[in-house]
Amino acid sequence: MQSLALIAPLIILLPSLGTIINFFWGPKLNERFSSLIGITASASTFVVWLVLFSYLNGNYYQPAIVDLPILDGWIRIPSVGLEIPWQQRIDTLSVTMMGFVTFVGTLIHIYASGYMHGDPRYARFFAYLNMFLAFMLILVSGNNLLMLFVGWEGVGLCSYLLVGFWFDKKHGVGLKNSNAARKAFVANRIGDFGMLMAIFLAFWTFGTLDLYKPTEVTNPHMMEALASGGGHGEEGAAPANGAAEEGGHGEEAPAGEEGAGDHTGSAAQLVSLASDLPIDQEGDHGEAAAEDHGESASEGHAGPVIAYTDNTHLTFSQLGIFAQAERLAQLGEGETLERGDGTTAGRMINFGAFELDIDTVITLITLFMLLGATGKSAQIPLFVWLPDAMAGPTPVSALIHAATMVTAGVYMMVRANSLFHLAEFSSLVVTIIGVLTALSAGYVAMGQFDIKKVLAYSTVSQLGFMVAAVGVGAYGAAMFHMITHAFFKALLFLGSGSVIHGVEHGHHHAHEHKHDDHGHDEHHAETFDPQDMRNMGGLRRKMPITYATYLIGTLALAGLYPFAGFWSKDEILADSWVAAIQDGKFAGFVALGLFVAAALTAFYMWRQIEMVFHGSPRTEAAEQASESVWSMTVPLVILAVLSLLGGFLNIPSGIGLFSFGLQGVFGEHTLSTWLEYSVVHLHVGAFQPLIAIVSLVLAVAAIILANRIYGSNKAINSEGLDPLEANPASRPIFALSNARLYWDEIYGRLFITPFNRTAAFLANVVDMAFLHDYFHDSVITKGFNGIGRLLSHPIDLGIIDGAVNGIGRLTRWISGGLRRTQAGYVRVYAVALLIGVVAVIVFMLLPVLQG
Amino acid sequence: MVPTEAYIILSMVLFAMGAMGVLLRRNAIVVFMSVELMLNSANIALVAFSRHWNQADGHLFTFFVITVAAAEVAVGLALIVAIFRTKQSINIDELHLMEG
Amino acid sequence: MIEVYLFGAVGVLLITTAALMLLSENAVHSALFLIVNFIGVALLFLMLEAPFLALVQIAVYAGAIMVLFVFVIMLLGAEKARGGASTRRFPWLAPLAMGLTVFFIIAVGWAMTQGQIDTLQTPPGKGVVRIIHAAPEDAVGVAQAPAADETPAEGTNTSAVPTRPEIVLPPADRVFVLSVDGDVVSEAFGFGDSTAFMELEPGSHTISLATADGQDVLSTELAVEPDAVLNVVVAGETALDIITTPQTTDTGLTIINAYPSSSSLAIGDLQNALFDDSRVINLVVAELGYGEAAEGLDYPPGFANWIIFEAGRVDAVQQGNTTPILLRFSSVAAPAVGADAVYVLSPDRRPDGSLRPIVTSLDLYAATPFGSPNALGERLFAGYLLPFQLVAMLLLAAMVGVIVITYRGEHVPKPSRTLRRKVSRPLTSVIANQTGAELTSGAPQLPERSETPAGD
Amino acid sequence: MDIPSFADLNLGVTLPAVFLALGTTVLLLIDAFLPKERRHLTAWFALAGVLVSFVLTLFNFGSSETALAGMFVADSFTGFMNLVALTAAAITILLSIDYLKRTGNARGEFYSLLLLSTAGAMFMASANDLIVVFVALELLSIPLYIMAAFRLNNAKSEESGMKYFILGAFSSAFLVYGSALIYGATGTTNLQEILASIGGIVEAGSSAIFYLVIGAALIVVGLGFKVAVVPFHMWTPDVYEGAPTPVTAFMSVGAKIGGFAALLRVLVTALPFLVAGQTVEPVWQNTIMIVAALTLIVGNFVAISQSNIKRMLAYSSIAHAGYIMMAVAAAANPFTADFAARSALIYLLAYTFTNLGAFAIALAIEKDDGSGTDIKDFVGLARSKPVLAAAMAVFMFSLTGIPLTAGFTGKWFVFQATMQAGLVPLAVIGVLTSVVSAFYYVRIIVNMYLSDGEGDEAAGATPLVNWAVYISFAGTLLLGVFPILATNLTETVTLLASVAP
Repeated sequence: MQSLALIAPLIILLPSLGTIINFFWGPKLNERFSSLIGITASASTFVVWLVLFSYLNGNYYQPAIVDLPILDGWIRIPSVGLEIPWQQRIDTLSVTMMGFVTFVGTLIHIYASGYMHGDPRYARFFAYLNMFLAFMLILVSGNNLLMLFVGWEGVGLCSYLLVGFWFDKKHGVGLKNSNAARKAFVANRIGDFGMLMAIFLAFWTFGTLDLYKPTEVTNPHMMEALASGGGHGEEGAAPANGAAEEGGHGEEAPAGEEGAGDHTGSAAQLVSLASDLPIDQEGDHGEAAAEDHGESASEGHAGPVIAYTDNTHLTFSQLGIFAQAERLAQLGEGETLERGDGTTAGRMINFGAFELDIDTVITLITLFMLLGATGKSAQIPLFVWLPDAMAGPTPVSALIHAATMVTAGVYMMVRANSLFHLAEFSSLVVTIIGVLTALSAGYVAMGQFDIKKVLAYSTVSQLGFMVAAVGVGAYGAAMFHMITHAFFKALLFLGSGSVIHGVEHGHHHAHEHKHDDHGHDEHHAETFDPQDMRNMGGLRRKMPITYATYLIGTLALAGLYPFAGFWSKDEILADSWVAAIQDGKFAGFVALGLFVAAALTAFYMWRQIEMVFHGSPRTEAAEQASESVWSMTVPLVILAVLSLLGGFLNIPSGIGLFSFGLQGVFGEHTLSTWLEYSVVHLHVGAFQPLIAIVSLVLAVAAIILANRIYGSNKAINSEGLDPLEANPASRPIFALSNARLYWDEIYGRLFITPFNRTAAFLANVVDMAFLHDYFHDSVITKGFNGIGRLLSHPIDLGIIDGAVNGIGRLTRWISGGLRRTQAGYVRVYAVALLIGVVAVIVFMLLPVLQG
Repeated sequence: MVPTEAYIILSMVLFAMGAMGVLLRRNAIVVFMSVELMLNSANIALVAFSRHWNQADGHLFTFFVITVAAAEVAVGLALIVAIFRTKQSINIDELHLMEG
Repeated sequence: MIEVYLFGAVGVLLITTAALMLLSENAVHSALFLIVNFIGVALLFLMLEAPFLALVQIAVYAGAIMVLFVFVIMLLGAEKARGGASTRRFPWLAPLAMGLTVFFIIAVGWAMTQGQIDTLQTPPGKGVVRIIHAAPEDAVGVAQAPAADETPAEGTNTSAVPTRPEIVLPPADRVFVLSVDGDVVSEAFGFGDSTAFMELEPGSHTISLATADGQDVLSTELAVEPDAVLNVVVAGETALDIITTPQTTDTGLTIINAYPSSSSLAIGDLQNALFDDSRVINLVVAELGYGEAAEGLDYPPGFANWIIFEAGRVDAVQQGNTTPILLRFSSVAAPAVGADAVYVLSPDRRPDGSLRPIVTSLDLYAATPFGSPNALGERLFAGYLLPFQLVAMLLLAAMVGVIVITYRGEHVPKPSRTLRRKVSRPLTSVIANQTGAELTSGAPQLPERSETPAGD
Repeated sequence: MDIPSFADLNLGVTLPAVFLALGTTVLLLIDAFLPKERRHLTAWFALAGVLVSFVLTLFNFGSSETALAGMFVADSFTGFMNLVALTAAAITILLSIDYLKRTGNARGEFYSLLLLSTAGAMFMASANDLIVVFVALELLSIPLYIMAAFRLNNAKSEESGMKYFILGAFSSAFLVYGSALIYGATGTTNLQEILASIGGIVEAGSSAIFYLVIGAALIVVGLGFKVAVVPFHMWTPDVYEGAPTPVTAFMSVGAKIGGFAALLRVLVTALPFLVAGQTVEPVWQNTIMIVAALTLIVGNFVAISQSNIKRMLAYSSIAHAGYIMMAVAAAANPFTADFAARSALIYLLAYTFTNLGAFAIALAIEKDDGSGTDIKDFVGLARSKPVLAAAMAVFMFSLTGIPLTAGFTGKWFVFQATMQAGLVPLAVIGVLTSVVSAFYYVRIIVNMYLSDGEGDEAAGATPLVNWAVYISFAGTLLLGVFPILATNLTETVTLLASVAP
């Protein structure tokens, strides 16, 4: 059974293979073959996932760590103790992530095979999608921060390539696309800086990057439960008896019990489960452990026997970063720990010039991680790239920018829950950022007309929910929401893609152009935007399947009972409530702001339904729109089913009638219990009827309100204005939302102007002291003029494309100033050299003189 | 007996004068001469130190410096000749086709 | 004191000429001032005991390099820097450069005067030792029988040798393996050989001689003082013995007396009077006791005609008494002045069993005089082989480079300030292209020029 | 003094470098005596020489011996540097053959000069004596001066040679003077002996420390010029722009190999205990840190505003010198010295592959008359030459430091070493500036992939150039995916002598 986990490397290898085939031979293959390869690669990862899933179920959810056989260590310098192996971690958390990545990924591959039909770079698209899958799976399955980072960068790269996929569109659209791609890349690089710093700090502090070492017990609490209870969870709710979420779970349970019976008393077996280096070698270590602990491993015990239920037998350096951090944080003043190699570790971490307390270090690490997460998961202040990234093809938006990649930041924080648990301050910051993001993005979504922009801001907002959940310690709720969100947001994006496709089709039709080149040819599109909701309306009858599924997605996102969103959003709110009321955490109170965000969600989603599907068609294109092909609608239907049922994965306890008795089928807290094996500080909360009712009422009220405003064919008035915009009372509110809170402009004022001033100052100093005569004219005169112009039109110059490009411009500006020192004259260079000589001599002499 | 420091300070003054020549003169040939002056002053220091330590290493270093200087001069003068043929000038301030 | 004045004068000369070189508008003047400067540097080298470098300085720098400079200046007609106001581009550069260099001088000069150079002492100097084999085969070989008797006496005689194995060695084995502190210095150390000066840490060292098959012949402790320079002579009347003599100078003729006799020896020079009985004797060494060395002798080169006799009996010898004379020694090539030579007087056994001194002249690698071509040459080809070869490669590169850079291709372009593009098409087709007229028809076609330039 | 016997010289371990240097003379003769129509074979002989030397290096790898009277060290450091230098030379030869032909500069002397320069870099890496450092530096530089001016009748090329030469001679005068001062303070030019006597000087509190410190400063200047760190970097862009592109490619790598090898040898082997007063680390650490920080900032920022690819890569090479300088700063700490040296080596290898690859592509789109080196010329390359464009994109990602490319491996180790040495602010600057570097590297990719326009037909992309690209590409990816290949090679590298003060 354990050898099942050995196929884990395949989950990365298969999509890589797909990438290579499609990348190098793709242009020679036809569409059908390219898509077949892409879909096969993707679907096979899902099959691998099924195997891994059944492996976990058959092994009491004990994590496996899988070495890549051909890679003997990845980065290894024994002399300095640098050892970063290429290891995949198969535990409940990573398998959960892999599950929806591969599943949603496969559906989107299928969808894309229809959507991208006719694109000249069809094969390239599938190559990129497969590459994305490979990197995403590296990200979630890596057992060390560096692998996580490799995946992290890799998915960023794929995102960059895919956002700019249509760089060659005409009429400036291509340029916009490539600018969006660049913005995404650069914003992510800023986040990556945070990640890198976090990694370096972690390595410095702990001397390793492994999340958990192979011999280590992840969650002592669950191990004890396993050892004593013999069941699959401490609740004894026997989730093993429940029906499988994705299949396989049910038939697993008997196998598990059988296995337990077989191996009664065999400690070696279970130790090797928790510690298998390559799993199939249960050789010496396991047997030795069996001898040592054979007696304590109670004879004749009915349940499975665990030799070690905690990590006390391990020395400090045999632990991964999380367990090390916990041990260090428990130390008192002046206490030290044996590292196991003769040295000791204390609370104070030495950074060369200064020392920091371990608490400070953990806070720093988590804050840097947060910076990384704000980049990848599009949180304030780095979220600006995500809405622009909608320039990419719709499957990309669905897969990368809604379901998977953007959740990487949340995943990383959940993975690091031990650290966030220790860092109260960081958690508070996380909550604040999450709530602010959820609120502001929800508000902005209200005023958008682009169908995908609405969804994009909605994604940002929902990610804010998840981040806030991490902040209040509701890791399980965050993961739960991530899964359900992946289902319904992918559904909504694919649905919007279907709508765009349909409208565009209709547009072609209306203009009596040839139907066969309906791909993405833009030659008559300069005045018509198929993504603008003002151009739609009344699509309900034209595209019935799309409508039905879209409606389900909307209700799920709005959090209506019994759709998936209700359960997951409710759990976040309930956990915040508990954190606020029971634990008295300030973060919990902050998180209550999410109620407002939830109401906003329902509002803008219903507005979208009204604008797109209800009422009567407002353009000819909408009139002529038609339903999409089956390869696009089938994934919609599958996702719609999941959006409907996904919430039952984690039915809370104490729910009573609400569940229709479904907990008999799905079990209670199935997901949380399952995740608890790898998320140490997971919090399993009970149902809060009050919260559920309040949020439900808010959502329904918001929908009713939206219906009042936009319903009955009032979605867009005759002047093409939003009703809110037309009404003078609400116009400022709408305008603010429509202008995206002036976020990009604020960035401009906050960063660009001061930076420009600094740059000007630098330029002047350099100029006066160094090359006065030569570039007096070019810098002083032109420079001041330029600054003057910049200051008088702050928004005009650097900021059109938002903060990121603005910073880019600023750097270019500094760079231009510095570059002028390069006058082209040898003697000037020689003087610079001599200045350098004198400076170096003085610098080197200083310590001698001081001494 | 003149102390070694005296030689070193003399050599350093000459070295600085050579450096000044590189910075101030526009005639490429004179710039080269200034570089030669700098190398020579280093030679003085080397020989002085060599006497101080009463061993020949410094002398040998000097020997190599002289040889290297000869090689450099040959290449440098060839460059000057080549540039003169192209530009009709050996003013190093006129070498600024490239900048920025 | 004179040296200080001289230094002052040369220093002023150097700085003045350097300044004048910098200030001359005319490049030829600059070059001439630089030549004077280089000659001044050569003078400094002479003062610093580097005569060879002084010559090299004049020959290579003043002679070759500067001639090259002047030649190029005259060739290009570039004695004055061209260009008027347009090139006076950086008025700020002169004061800045001046300031920087002055700062440089002050900072570095100050720092250096902080460091008294006299404090730059070497860690306690190593002793320098050379070992000389001056025991003729005969002297040792016959001694087998008496050696047995003298064994007890020897302990008192030479305290440096506590015990000495009595070994009868066939003549062929008188070539020993010499080792110091267990490290083999010479595999074949025979009569008349000597080692180079070896640096040894101050303290006690073991010098041992062994036969080729590893039998120990002699093993003795040697105390080395810091900075001492020692000659260690292996000699002996009956068995091998060690005589150490200090040495202070390292040039000239050194004579070491390793002849065991009760009286001191004297050496006289008969000059050319080979068969002359007048016996006008110039004393080379008046008195030299056993184990002593006379060093730094300034003996005129050429023919040496020496007698060695008991010290204090010059008069007797001059009067024709031959009894005190122990040895007459003639040599065609006496050591040259300044060169290094060591003569060792060691015991030799006559066929009748009595002893007489013989003179062993040693072909020595002594520490060559500081700064001499010898000294440099030796080091250059031994320790400095790598940089020497690298410099050779460097000169090769420079030579190739000069050829490459000054090569102009097959055509000489018209001198111009702007880049010109080569016209690769015949003019007619260019015109045809620009005017649209069909010029080429009927006109004789120019042959296409080959595009490949020469040299590949 | 004894004339050493042949065996004493221990020539066996010097073979890789000596073979190359001697092979050059043979190559000159071959070139002179080959019939004119066979002259193109010279390049292949040169390549063969490089390969033989490469094999010899591999045979000698891992030895740890001195040769030639203690002036030459053959250890893993030397071996690794040799491999890097020879790789650079081989790729440069591949780039040069067609380039020189199509620009009308095909002369056999070029390859001799190239090999001499490579040999210079190799000798610098194995130098164990200040004299050898100086002479080998000149052997590295003088051929470079000449090659920079190699284009016939081209004012830009001549100008670049001239600028390089004047400043190079100027800076090597500083190097000589610095060596003289160190000789004055210690009485020796041998690195180990300098180390041995420094202990005494520092312990005695002797004021000879002033000589040492100023000498060390001047040596840093001289070598810093070679590797182009701020403020000794000003020559770089002009010279890179004017020189023929293969020469620029070699210059950007070869000079750095030699310079950093010597810098590490001198600072870490000879002067690791050059401390004064209350300082614990050697007095050069702070200076190197500041230089590294300035280099990172200036190099990365100024690169943004460049429009010529060669100038852009010039500033990028300045920036990368800054990253390696970080490792040098980290080597000041005796505990991390060896790791830092290894990280510098790995960085150099990564940089060599990546940068040569980038230059190869710049060369491929350059026109015969030297134009076509603008960044705008990359527009649409993805359509006209998809393979080249993909390779260029990987090179740019590698220069930025994206994982799974060599550049990331190098950066990772360097940052790691810097952090371990406790230079946290420097590491932060390093990471931040590498974020900035994304701006200008990504611009190339944007131009190639995401901009409208006709692609360049890349006339220079001959099969040989393509091979150079493939080799660099393979190196970049291999080193990125399997860093262990490089770490294994550097496993035994150690610069720090076991002598402590």
